[in-house]
Amino acid sequence: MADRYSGGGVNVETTVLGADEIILNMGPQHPSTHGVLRVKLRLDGEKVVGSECVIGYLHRGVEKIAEHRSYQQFAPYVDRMDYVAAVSNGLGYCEAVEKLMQVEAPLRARVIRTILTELQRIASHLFWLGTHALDIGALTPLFYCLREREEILKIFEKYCGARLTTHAFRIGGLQYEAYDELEKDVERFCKDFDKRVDEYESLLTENRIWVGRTKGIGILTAEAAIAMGVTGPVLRASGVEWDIRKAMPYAAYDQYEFSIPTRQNGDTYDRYLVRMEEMRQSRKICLQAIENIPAGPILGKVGKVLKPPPGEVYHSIEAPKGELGYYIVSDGTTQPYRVRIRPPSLINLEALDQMIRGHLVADVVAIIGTLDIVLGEVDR
Amino acid sequence: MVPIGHYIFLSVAMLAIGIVGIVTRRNVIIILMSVELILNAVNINLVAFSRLVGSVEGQIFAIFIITDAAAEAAVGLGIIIAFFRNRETVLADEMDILKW
Amino acid sequence: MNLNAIIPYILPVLFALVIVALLPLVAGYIVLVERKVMADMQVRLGPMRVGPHGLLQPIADAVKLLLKEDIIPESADKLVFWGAPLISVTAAMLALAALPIGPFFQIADLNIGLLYILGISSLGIFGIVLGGWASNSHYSLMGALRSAAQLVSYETSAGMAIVGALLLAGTLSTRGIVQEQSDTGWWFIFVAPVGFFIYLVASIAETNRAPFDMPEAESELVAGYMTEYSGFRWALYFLAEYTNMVVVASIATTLFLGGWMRPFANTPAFNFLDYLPPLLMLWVAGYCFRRTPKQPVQVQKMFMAAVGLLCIVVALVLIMPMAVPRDSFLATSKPGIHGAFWFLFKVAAYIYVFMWLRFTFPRYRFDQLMRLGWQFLVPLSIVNVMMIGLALALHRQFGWPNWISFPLCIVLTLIAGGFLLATGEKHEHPFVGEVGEGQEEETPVHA
Amino acid sequence: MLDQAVFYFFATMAIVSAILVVTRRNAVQSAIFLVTALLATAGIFLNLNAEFVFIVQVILYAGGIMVLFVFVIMLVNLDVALHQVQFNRQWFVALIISAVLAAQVAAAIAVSRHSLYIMPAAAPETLEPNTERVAFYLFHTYMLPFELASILLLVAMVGAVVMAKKRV
Repeated sequence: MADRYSGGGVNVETTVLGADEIILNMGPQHPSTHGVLRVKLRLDGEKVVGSECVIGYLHRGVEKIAEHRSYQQFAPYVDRMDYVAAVSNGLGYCEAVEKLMQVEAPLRARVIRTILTELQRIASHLFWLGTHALDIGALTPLFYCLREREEILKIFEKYCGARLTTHAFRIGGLQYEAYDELEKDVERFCKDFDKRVDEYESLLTENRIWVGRTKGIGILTAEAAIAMGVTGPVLRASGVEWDIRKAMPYAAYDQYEFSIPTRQNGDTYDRYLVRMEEMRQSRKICLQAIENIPAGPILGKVGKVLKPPPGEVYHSIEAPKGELGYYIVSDGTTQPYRVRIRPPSLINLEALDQMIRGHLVADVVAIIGTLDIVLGEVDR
Repeated sequence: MVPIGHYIFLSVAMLAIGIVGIVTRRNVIIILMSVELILNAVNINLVAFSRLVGSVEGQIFAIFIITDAAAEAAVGLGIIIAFFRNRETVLADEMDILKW
Repeated sequence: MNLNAIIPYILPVLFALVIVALLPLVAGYIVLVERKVMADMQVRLGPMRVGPHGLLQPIADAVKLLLKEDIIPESADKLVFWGAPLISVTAAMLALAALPIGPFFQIADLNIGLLYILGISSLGIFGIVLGGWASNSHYSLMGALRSAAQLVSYETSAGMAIVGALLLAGTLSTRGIVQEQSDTGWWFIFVAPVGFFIYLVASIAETNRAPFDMPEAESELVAGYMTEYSGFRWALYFLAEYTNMVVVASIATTLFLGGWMRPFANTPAFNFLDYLPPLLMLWVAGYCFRRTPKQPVQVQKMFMAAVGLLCIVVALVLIMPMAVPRDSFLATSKPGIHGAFWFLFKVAAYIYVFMWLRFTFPRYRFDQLMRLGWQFLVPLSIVNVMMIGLALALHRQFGWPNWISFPLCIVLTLIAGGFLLATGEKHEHPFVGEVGEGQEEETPVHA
Repeated sequence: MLDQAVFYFFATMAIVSAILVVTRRNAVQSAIFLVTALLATAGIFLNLNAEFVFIVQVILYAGGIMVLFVFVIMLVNLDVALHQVQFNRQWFVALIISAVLAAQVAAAIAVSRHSLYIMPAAAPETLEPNTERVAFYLFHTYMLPFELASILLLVAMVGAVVMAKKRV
């Protein structure tokens, strides 16, 4: 017992367990901890009475690496954080550096950035939906979701040659001009996509088992969510209408019409519905954006060697999983003095313990799934 | 049919084993299992004689005994769980005070 | 010992050998079919590499499993760990002894045939429980405990559903049950649809299949009771699981779907249905031949053609009794051959429903599973038994015609079911209250 | 001939398993051997043309009660219990009881040896059809005990639930 649970800084030997209590080690190798998350569960029968997350199995020292790379060199590294939504990561980083250098990307670049980021949001949500459904035991939606995600990845591939870790943007604008059929591809994807979302909903939303497994599970009240700094769909499902795209518009979001879906109960079912609705809204943004992509340059006035003035900046965007913030300190050299990244998954994961108390083991996987964490981002 | 004496011998042997189990074991669950052995020994006798006499009434009683064993096991195991929850032991000789 | 004393034992022993020898193969191909069905529902192709259309995949899998390193965890109870899969497999295979695959193919027609199948297959749970316990792992243990609770609970409702059908049949002999359905001309699924529904749900739960696959829920318990097993022992568990599927499907077929009977067996107008089995096999053969030139490798082409030829042979066997003169020996074998076909066909259809449900529904949570079992299925199955009894009493004692008493009682059962469903929903409170309680206690892991 | 071989096979199995039940240190292994003992007994029942009791033994005893036993053994954590002394020092008492029992049986057999070994068994047909006969006696002659047994089971069920519930 002792060596099985040692490590992670907790001495379980001194733990006083009741007669019915066991400690279950979930992860880091477990089918539904979405990577290498490790949760130590203290169970009474199957009911969770306590938990502790052990993270860091995927730590690569991204923030430290930044201190030894030039600003441009570091850009590809951020793609490796939330590898399910690499485009959003890149957008956040590029905009943060632009803010630091007080330049702005041209409008054309910003519109294309918006389109790709929203496509990435859809892709990320699709992947979340598939794996979340798989956690709850529905095997089939995963493949339907991957089918649509594939379309998006193909668009990325056509645009920049990469599918997963795209490194699509460049500080000051775009690296590549949009390819000729970008609008057509996006439009074709968006045309079908509405029906596809309805199809997923027909599989799950009204399903008795799905509702039974998700309704009332992992409730997070608005106060608790705000207190813990939870952001993104998880926060919005608790009834807080907070979306950085609206609150502090970046890229070209201020030009488009879209709404922020919110729900009141803050349970797993509501988080599911919020994300479904967000996919529809993202599609709406994409359709609006491709209607009128302004002509013009794609790269603003930035030199080959970036030397931002000394100072610090915090810039955050609404990544698919929540607020993704970059805090960059510059000392005037070509390399950042310090980069601190605020990954949404890490902060959202903090709510896990509160959400799973009193639930069963089966709900634990449902709640981990509903938080939509990516361990690359949590551990950085 | 094998002579009835052999059935009786088998039954007695099982009874004796069951009694030895009850008397010598400390684990309450195994003691309960030994009780099941004894009940089973009775069943052998009943069914063997039912065959000898040519009437199914012995089998009826065997069925009643199985019912009884089910009830006994349910209640007995319930007590063991309750006891284990409070005292964290399943040893019979530690169950020596009538309260806790 | 003279020869006459042995002869009655020869045929059953032969059947038993055939079944034991073929079963692993059959189970392997059920797995293949399952993967193909799953792939079809999930817009992909499934196994395609080993053999044409993946037809040799089961054999490749079997070889892989046999050659795998056999790992026994250090802290496991070696003896129990070693024996537990054997218990599962043995129980599942013993249950096959009383199954009537057609009027002639049966190892033993026991007086208590159906109860025998039920009883023996209920022993398979020991393999799961002991295997889970012996692995000395928390996941395995939880899987084993879940399994024990689940199987015992759902056996209750499955048993009650079977009692309903037994009331109609008036016998426990599997052959007698089919005979009764043959005599009345009504499959029991039409007389007792609610009983069939209960048995369908309970049998899914009993075979640990999704959406009731709690004991091995891969996203929660990794693999449940099988977590620590690998290689051949793991394959044995799999064999037991798929054999159990065949067993429950056979019980359902025998009890509710008319066993080996052709649809509309007593109506001469439907005699053309006798030509359906050979035509079906010919169609499969035609498909194989059409696909043959498209196979990439020469060997695969030959294999595909061989499969097509096999189907043609089966079609010939099926059509032979009808082609030869009426009183020849071959003609008398028609009920046996066609019976076997229809029986296996129905079993396959039932298993297909299992797969269909598995790939459509999310998984129940354990407490929901228990609530469904005890608060809905068990009461409903009791009502079902009572209503069938009532219908029989009305028919036999008071002389009501069949077509009044049975529909009336089915409607009454359905009303009771709706009532149970309505009250169940009212009581189904979410976990909200207990969350608050848990938060107040604040017991961290390292207290 | 076959009849006798079957009986001696199952009898040996039953006795050996029964001995293992009371001698194994590990309660789970005891339970396994109790299951084999019960199944062997079931085989003897089948050999005695008592089909219904056979199936009741298999379904209820081996499939039901023993699952309950195994379930409880797994619930009460055995890691600790396994290292404790499994036998108390009452071998002497056990020996005396067994000896007395043996003496009694020996006496009984000595007195009635004749009838025990020569007495002819009734024709097996008198027990056929077994299930129907059992049902007749159960629901006709022994109706009242049957209902009483059902009440006993109900009471036991309630008792077990109350006892095993978490906070009484």
